Amino acid sequence: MYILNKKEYKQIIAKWLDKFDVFAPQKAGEFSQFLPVDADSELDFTEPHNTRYPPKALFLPQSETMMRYNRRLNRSEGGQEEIKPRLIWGIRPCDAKASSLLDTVFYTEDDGDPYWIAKRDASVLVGMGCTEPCQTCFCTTVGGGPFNTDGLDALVTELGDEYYIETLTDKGERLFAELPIASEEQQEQVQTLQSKVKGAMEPVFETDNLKEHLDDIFGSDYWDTIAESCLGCGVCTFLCPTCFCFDIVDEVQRSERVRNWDTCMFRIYSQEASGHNPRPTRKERTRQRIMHKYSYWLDHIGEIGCTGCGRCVRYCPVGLDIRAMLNTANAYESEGIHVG
Amino acid sequence: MSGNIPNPYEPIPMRILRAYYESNDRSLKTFELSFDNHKDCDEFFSKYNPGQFCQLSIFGKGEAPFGIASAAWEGNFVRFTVQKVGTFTEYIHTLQAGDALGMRGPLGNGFPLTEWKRKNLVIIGGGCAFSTLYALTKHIQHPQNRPEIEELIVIYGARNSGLCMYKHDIESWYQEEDIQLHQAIDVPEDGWFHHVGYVPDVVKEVAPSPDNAVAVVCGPPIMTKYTLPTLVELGFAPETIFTSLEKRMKCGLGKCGRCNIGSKYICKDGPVFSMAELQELPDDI
Amino acid sequence: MPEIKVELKKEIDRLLNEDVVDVVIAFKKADAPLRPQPAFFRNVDEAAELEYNGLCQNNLANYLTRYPQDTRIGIVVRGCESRSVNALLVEKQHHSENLYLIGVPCRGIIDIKKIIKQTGEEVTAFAEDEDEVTVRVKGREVKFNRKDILHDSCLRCVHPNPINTDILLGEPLPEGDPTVARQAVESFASLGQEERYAWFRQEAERCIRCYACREACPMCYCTECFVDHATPRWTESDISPAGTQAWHIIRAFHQAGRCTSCGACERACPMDIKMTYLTEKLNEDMLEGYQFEVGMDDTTQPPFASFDLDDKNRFVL
Amino acid sequence: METGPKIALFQCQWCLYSEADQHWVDHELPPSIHLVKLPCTGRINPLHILNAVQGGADGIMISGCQPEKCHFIEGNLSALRQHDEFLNLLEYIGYERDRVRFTWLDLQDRGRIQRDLAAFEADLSQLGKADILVTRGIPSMRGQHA
Repeated sequence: MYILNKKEYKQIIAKWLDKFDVFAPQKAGEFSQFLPVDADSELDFTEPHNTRYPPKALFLPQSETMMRYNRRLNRSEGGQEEIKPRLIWGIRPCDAKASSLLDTVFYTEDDGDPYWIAKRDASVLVGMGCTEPCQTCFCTTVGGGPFNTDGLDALVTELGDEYYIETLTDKGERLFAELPIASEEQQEQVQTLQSKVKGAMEPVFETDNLKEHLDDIFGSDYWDTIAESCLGCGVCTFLCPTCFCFDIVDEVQRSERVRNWDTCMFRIYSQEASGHNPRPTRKERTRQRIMHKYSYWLDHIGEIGCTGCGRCVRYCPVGLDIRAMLNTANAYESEGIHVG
Repeated sequence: MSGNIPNPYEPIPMRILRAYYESNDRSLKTFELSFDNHKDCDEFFSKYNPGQFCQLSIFGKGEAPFGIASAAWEGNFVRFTVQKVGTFTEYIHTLQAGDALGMRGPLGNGFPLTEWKRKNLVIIGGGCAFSTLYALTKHIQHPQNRPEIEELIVIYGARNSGLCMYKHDIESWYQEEDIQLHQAIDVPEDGWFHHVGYVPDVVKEVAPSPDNAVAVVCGPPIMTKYTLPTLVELGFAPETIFTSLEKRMKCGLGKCGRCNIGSKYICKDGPVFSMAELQELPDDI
Repeated sequence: MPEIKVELKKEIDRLLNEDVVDVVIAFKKADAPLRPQPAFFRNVDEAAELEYNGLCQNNLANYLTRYPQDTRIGIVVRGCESRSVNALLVEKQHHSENLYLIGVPCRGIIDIKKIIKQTGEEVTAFAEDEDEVTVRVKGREVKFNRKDILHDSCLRCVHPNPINTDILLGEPLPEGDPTVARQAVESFASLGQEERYAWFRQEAERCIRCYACREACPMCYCTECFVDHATPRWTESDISPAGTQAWHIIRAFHQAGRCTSCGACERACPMDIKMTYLTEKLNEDMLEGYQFEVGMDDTTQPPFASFDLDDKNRFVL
Repeated sequence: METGPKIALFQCQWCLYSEADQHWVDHELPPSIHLVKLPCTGRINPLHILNAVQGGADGIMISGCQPEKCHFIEGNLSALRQHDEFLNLLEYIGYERDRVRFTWLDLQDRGRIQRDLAAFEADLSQLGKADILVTRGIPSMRGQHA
């Protein structure tokens, strides 16, 4: 456990710059997002909540060139980019947890995703605990917390004028080993602070039988009602830190095979060449999004595929709130139609 | 370490060895692809199991999944039969022997052959989806593999005789003793001496015994939909009926999320599922 | 404003009770704070959830095209929404006899982003009267002058009163000043060529291609959008500058003679991208070149749907 | 390697009445001019123009029949308003309008396409290389760093 004076964090980041590409939240226009840091970057931790654009893009960029190709020969020319070691400073616990959830998809043994793995292996994640969670945050409800350490190499907790740093892995330890060690008093202060913040976050929906319940109401009218005002845009899924669907497209103008984020909320996502669409309306698509996060993820790894970051709630253009949707689902009287 | 990981998105360089039309109306074309590199070839066949599929890849056009229609013992090539349905397949149809293309695979689970050991096997196929079943039959026909399966019944239906695939080879199966072949077309035709009618009806007519038997069904969705209940009527348990699903896919590795149904990814956990497994899945197909 | 809500409720109840319509499209209380949500009332019980205030930021005409043409729809419309409905009727997207427009003169939509910019996200309560808006943030009250937090497109609004309605609730408001809208376009056009491009590029570059602007727009009802075409693909599909710029240019251009300047696209954008400066320009040109204003009635075809032999004298070099 | 300005030529297949002109366009165009042959200028979608601009064309020439003499009676007229407005919009966001030129050809305009192209080339050389909206290339840095 180390202590860093807030005023000195710039010096320590400057020191890392020759070894790492450092990424940290900075203001880009009106809102903050993860951008590369140089010596004069002004970091932005003023907002208590997350960056608007999810840091999953650090590992799974929204658009990524997979390979260049020679069209005439119909052969790949490779072109996977070299990744310099990366230090990601100030990632919130929900987003860090999301990247460890996504590891179960991309960092697999026999058919791992080389693009994801290269970036993950090169990265050190220093998290910033949330001392002031938003009213749209619900990490504690879905098994995380404002000081959750999943996926992190070190966790920073703000303690007055100082940063209290808890190193969690060797990678993290190496970063901070030169700093002064926190006193016992400070350790206690942090523990009190953390449990106070955590305690103040009430669960916002019941998760105990949620999966079973959602499976039960799969064929019910519930989905009609919640999807009625949905626009079918990609805001919730693109900004979601755990949504990982992508599309592979050949950009013929530049002879590159590119992968782009994609979303189950778009009609063309599941449109088949034959014209058949298994999810023809917004109802099925909304259902897929919610079922995937709150049911299918549980089948796969036993954890909910949502980290409670609250972005989908904050930025939905029609004010749909997944917490309310799930509360409605829990209250929805299943008519015993279990389809499938 | 990242440089050393094999990139599953990188297509294997392949070349067309032979290409020929399979049906009279030229809507089906078969391609036999050979490997540019020996290493890829060895690796492919060390993993291949009938029922699996590959992503054929043409730079500038994209990728699309196709079931493998050849057995490993047939030679160092991979066979696909492509039906012309969209822009991608239309382009593939223009390719000829010697043309280069990419392939990723084998992908998916394939048929659970070890599970079927010492059982009677009923193969039921319709249309161009018969391709993977052809691979399965070819695989079993090899003298080394034949003892693994007891009785072998093949029921194959097409819309008309002109659409029957792998004609010459399949016709020769009538001569073989250890294979019971039933071919069918939808409407009567001059010179057709086999079954006439839809596949579910032919299955009813043939009435294979469910004792110590498993059935595999591959065909257009409408055929599968009616054949499965027919088999159940005949006494097959849902655990002994298998089918292969199709869905829009991109990565073929269970990562891009597109072919997700319930907790399964068709490309990785499938495409072969037992009917019992399908009943567990939500109605999202 | 509560009076108007009472009147609205009364009218909606009447429509549902007397079976004048099958469904009423309106707003209901929010799930998320500050976000009233589009709602679809099929009976009086459901209509109890009705909400109507300055925060209702979506264009309800957007939902019209989701229903079969024989559905009898009641729809709450403000100035811009009524014009969107008219524009949709021009394009034969519904039968006008199956529509019942409940008009409400509009004082402008409050831009939540402008509030949040000053207060942070933690707004817990909201109240408004004619000129003033009060919000509660972390236990303290913050007051705003309504004008300061109206959405940009509402500041430029010319027609706050709905047009072609079946019933108009509340008192009509004075029309807006058309020169204000023109000024916005003119001031952008007066910038240097490179500045204009720099601005456009900067805005387009933030785009994440979630297509919230498209989905929020009542006029974007195509089943297959041009960006979804796979063969031939005329635009890059990723977030490369070429892709996002093409999206913003062509999206705007497809709105020429169809956009009612409601600003729903901008309000829906999660990345705060400005878009109305493009459509505003097109609207100005339509007005100037063809004396056409979108949605002023439900029959006049937009300029691009027709042509005139005089055109050749106008454009041909 | 210095070459002349790159031009995308959208040509209506009916607009060149003279066989010699059509032969020249079909077979003897200089390599800096890329030909896109169309059934009618009314077929041109703003997307096609934008695609050429983004792909690095320094200039775009659209050659069509005189309005009223359109092979399809009124094909080009019906698209005229759109083309004009599209250029207004491009100009509004900073594109140089002079980089797009229409040439409406008539029966007596034998050989004019060559002259017009030459004149356009000369004007484009004055304007220099196109820069605005020419954006083909690797995705912006945004994709890299959130």
